[in-house]
Amino acid sequence: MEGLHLEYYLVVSAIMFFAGVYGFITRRNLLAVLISIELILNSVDINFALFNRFLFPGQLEGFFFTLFAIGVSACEAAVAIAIIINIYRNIRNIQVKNLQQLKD
Amino acid sequence: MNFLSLFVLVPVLMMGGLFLAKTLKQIRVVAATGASLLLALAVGLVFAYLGERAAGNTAEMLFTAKSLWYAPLHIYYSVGVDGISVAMLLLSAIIVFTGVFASWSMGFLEKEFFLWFCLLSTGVFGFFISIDLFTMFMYYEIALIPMYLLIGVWGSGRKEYAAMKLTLMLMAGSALLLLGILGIYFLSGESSMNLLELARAYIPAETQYWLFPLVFVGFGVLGALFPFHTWSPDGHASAPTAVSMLHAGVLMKLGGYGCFRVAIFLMPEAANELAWIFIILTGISVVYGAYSAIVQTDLKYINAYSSVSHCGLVLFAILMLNQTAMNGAILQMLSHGLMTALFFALIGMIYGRTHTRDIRELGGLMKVMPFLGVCYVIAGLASLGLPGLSGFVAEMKIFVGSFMHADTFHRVFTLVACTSIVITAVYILRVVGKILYGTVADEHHLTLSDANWYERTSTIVLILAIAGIGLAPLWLSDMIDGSLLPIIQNVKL
Amino acid sequence: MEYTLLIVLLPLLSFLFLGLAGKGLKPRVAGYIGTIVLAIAAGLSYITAWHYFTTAKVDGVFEKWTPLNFRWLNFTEHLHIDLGILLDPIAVMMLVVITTVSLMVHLYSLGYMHGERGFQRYYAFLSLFSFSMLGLVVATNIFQMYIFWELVGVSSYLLIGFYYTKPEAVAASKKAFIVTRFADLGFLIGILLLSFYTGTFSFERLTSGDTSLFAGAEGLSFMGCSVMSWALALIFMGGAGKSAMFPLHVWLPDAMEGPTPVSALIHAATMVVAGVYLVARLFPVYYLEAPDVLVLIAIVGAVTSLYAAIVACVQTDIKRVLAFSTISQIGFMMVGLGVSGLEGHEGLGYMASMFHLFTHAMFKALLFLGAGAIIHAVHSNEMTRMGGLWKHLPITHLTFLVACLAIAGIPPFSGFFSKDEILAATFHFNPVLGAVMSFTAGLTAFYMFRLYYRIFWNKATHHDHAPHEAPGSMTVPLIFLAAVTLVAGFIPFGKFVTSDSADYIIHLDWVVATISVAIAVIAIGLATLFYRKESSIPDRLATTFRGLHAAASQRFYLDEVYLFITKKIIFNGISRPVAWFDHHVVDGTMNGFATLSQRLSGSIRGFQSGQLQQYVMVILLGALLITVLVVFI
Amino acid sequence: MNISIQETVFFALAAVIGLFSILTVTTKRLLRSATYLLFVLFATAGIYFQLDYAFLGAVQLTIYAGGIIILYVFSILLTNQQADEKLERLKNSKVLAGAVAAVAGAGITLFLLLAHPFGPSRLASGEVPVKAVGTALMGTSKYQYLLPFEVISILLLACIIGGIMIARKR
Repeated sequence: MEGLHLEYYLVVSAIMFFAGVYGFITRRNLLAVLISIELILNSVDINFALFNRFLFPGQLEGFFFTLFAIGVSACEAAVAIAIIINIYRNIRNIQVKNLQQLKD
Repeated sequence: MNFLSLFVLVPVLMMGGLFLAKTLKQIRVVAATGASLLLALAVGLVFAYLGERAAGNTAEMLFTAKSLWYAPLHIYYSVGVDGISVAMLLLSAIIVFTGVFASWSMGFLEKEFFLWFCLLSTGVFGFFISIDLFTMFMYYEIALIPMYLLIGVWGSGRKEYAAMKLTLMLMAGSALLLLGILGIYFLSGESSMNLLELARAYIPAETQYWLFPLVFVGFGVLGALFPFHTWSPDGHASAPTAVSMLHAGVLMKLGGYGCFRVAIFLMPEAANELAWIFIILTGISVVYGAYSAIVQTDLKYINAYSSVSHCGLVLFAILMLNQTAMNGAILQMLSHGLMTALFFALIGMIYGRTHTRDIRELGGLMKVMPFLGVCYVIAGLASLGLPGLSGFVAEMKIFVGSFMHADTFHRVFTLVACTSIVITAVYILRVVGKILYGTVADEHHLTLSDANWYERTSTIVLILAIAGIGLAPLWLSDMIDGSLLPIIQNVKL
Repeated sequence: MEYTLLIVLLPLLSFLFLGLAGKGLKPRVAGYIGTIVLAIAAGLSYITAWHYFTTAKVDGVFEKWTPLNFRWLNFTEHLHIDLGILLDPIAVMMLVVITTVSLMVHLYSLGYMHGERGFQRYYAFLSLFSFSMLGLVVATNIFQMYIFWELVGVSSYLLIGFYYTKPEAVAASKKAFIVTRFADLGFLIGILLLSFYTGTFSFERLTSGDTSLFAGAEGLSFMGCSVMSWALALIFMGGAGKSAMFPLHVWLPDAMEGPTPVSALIHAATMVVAGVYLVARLFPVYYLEAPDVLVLIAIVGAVTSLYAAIVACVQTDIKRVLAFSTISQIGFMMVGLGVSGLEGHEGLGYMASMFHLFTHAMFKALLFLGAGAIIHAVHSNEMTRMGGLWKHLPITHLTFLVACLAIAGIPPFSGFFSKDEILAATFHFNPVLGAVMSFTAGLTAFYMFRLYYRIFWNKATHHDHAPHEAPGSMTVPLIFLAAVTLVAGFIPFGKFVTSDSADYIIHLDWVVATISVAIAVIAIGLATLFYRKESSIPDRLATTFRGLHAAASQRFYLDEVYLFITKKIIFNGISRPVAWFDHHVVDGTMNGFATLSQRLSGSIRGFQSGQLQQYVMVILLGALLITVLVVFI
Repeated sequence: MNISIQETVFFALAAVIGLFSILTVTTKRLLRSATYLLFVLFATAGIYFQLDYAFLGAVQLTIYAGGIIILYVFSILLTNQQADEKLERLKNSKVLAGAVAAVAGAGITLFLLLAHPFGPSRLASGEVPVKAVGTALMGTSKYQYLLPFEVISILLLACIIGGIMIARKR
């Protein structure tokens, strides 16, 4: 356990986070975008747990934050997917670039 | 309550009256009454002014009054007139009067038309009576806005394009102008917007050098300064008759008057130094407008380009900075205002009957509508500078005055400008020959009627005014001369 | 002398009355009103002339009278346009000439224009013209002259275009106005230059011989000529335009589209000599300040005169022949002025020129009115439709013959005296010029008699109904003018009108007189040979000199040159490109600005795309930027 | 060099997370993307276990890996006619822009992370007892989370209702 510093974990989560960001920006399918968001959320969850465990081992704030975040992301995924399915039903397509009706 | 404020008040009251008016007849009565009242006021003002001067009142501005309306910037509603503004007010009143009669049978939305028309008049009259820089600017804007709607709604042809173009270009001009005005206000060191006080203040020469072009171009856009004139042909061609009349007749004069009242009066050093640039531009305007007019086929375009040429002459003369030429410039404003209004009125009447303005489709109208034909010839002769009509007086004053300039450069440009009298003759006679003489081009035109009473009223009033200036110019030119002195003295610093 | 004002004002009133109320009047009444007014004016002019010339001379010269002069428009304190009346010998002479010819024309038109549509308008225009022309000759200053000069131009325009439904008439009126307007530009610039250096418009001051007035222009020159020469040459250009001097003469032949009496009044007797009058008016200035311009005037006059005479020989339209003859005769007058001196005996040319102006006005008006009577009778302008008319139109024939003899320079008709003196002055000035002018005089005799024979003799043409003599209102003016032409030569003109207002005793130069009469007689003889009877000689000559004949009958292609300049150069070469430039470049730039700002706003609008991903991207980059800024700076 | 078992596990998890995160966002097929995400989630759970947050790991596995991914897979199958349909190719410039933004962001973040001194950071040992977690969830005093727990539950309820409302056929 000696060698495993906080930074090791943070690097992993950072990579995950920016992979999510990349996906968010470049993906054109709504579901793919949503998957990228899951990556981002996940990396943040890890960070909460990490900081709790490494820096404030006696407490549980980070732990609970992660717990709740997982719950919230579950909600988010459920609602988002519901919306996506609804859109798909209306326009038979879930490409971002085709979703212009709201704009104009 | 100052008697000058009536000029603004009457149009406002007219708007109130129009608002209440229900039937077409009531609308016409309100419009005609108001316009006649304005004309009477203007004539009264001329006599009152001459009376005051004869009684020995030598103040720069007469009938002054002021009241503060925005203290932080020292903006006053302050009014007053000198000979020049009196002349311009008279011109505006005549044209508003005749404009009302020229738009007697608009056909649709008369009430709204006259409402905007009155707002426009308010702006115009307010501009000429103001001696506060900002109030003047405000009235200027008031005069511009209705134009957009008047052209856009009641116009013909590519009216939306023309209205948009006109408004945008004039607005761009007034943006420059606003910059200039604020510059003058803040940099003169005189915390006042009053023209007379500002004229006494000293604006440093370096500041003048960049303020002068701003103000001059700002007003120049409205005065059809080359190359900012292109709104004018499209705008005039698309506007309804009365609006063309008011626009070419009065609104373009706002530009000339502003250049003169604000740019030259307040910034004499810069005017002396930078005049040459604008003399070149206006010199081009004069000749260029005339040449462009030769090949046009739409009556209104011909007249619009001729306006570019004639208004160019106004700015040209103003920049000569001597009394004779400036006097000529003011006379030219009057003269051009009257005759171009006459032209547009007549074109509107012809168009109303034949439904075309293309000179290739017209011909022999003299036989069909002799009254309009004769009036058109008179307008044409006035435009090409026939002695006895107003154009000649103004042009001769300008040419002689400009030629007296000590500088050879200016004299050479005067000669260039002189050539416009020949080109003017060419395009005027071309049109007259094509549309009035010869055989009737379209047999449907044979059954058309001549002018009716309201059309006759408006044309006759205009012709009388044109001939009046042309036959007895001395009183007018003397009235203007008296008021030019302060400006000339300022310029000759 | 205040009544002279009436001479000018009466026609104006008549014009206003007929112009405004004419429609309500019976045509005949309108005609009578115009004619009576003109008769009064003519009467007043005769009284004026009598009064003026019988008043004793002061120091041997006629005084200049200024019965009226008021300020009309100020330029500066010293420079102002006055309107007034200046009477001096030439002005008085012109008053007489104008009112006489005008009265004759008014009278004649009662018959000639009878039944024409727009009769009232016609008389209104005639009155307007008379007013302007009278105002022109009594002008006290050069600017007043310019004012009336323009008015004359407009009346001429209106009268040429009287038959406004005829396209040729409209085109001709336009051409006349524009060509003269172009010349007037020169006049105006000349005035500007002149007044700039002298500070005055007044004829009295300009012609006073006071050279200090011109001190300002001393030593200034432009392109090798002094400024004063330029000014005066430009003023002459104005005169050349009105007087149809080569190459500004192109409008005059076309102006014949107007009614014939108008041609007689305006384009033969009065308006076209305005240029001569202008030069005569400013003669002392020309002589003292710019003698080189006088030479120019003489040369232009000679060239014009010769050119017009040649062209006149081959025209077939009788009015055109007369028009070219007018141009030629005015050339004579110009030459007379050009070769003249100022003082005493030197002033022969001036005197002769004025004399010729006077006599020419009479006999040329007579010719035109005669031509009018002929056209009235045969309803055509073409010589080919005439011939053998002498027995149908006896009065016209006789009066026409008188006029022809006068213009050919056969004594004792008036033309002989005046033309002979011009020739004498020219020979005195330069023999070559004199020879040219003598030759021209010969040509004149030739083409006039060609005209005469082809109208009245030659082969008779068949007419549907026999031509008959004109009514009394038309023949009376003819007889009157013929009488004047017969006796005018014996007027001791040198007593009245001379360059220095002092007496000039005319004594004929017998050598010159003999030669010129001989030439005239030979020319007439030739014309008789060619045209008295039907003959093949003219045709043969025409074929022999085919090129020359064709060129002359096409007026040496000058009209084509003008057409080229106006159509190709001004219209297509300048105006169209300018309009194109305006539409595409200037307007295009403005529209370009509009498009540009539209594009710009379009691209700014792109940032607000509503695309979440793009927003995120930008937010991310922004956050990174801020981080970098906070951390590293 | 002595590599403990802990380290070995960590590096294995790190490798899985890094590799599959990137594959998730770069693969062309949507279904594969979801599968890679599943692997990443499993690895994350592994990290939680390593941190001795066994409960968290369990939750991660059940909710995320078990629930959400299933949801994704279903919706992918529902919305795509062919589940393995390739994703539309993007313009290179956009991909490049995204990549640059991501790499730059990652670079800066990593730089900051590594440059920042976190102080004495040792991985504390000892399992967090589920009983402690339970009490903390059920209490209302300081460091106890009943209120957030209830809020989350209401949120979940709202989501369920909302999801049904939105997705139901009209």
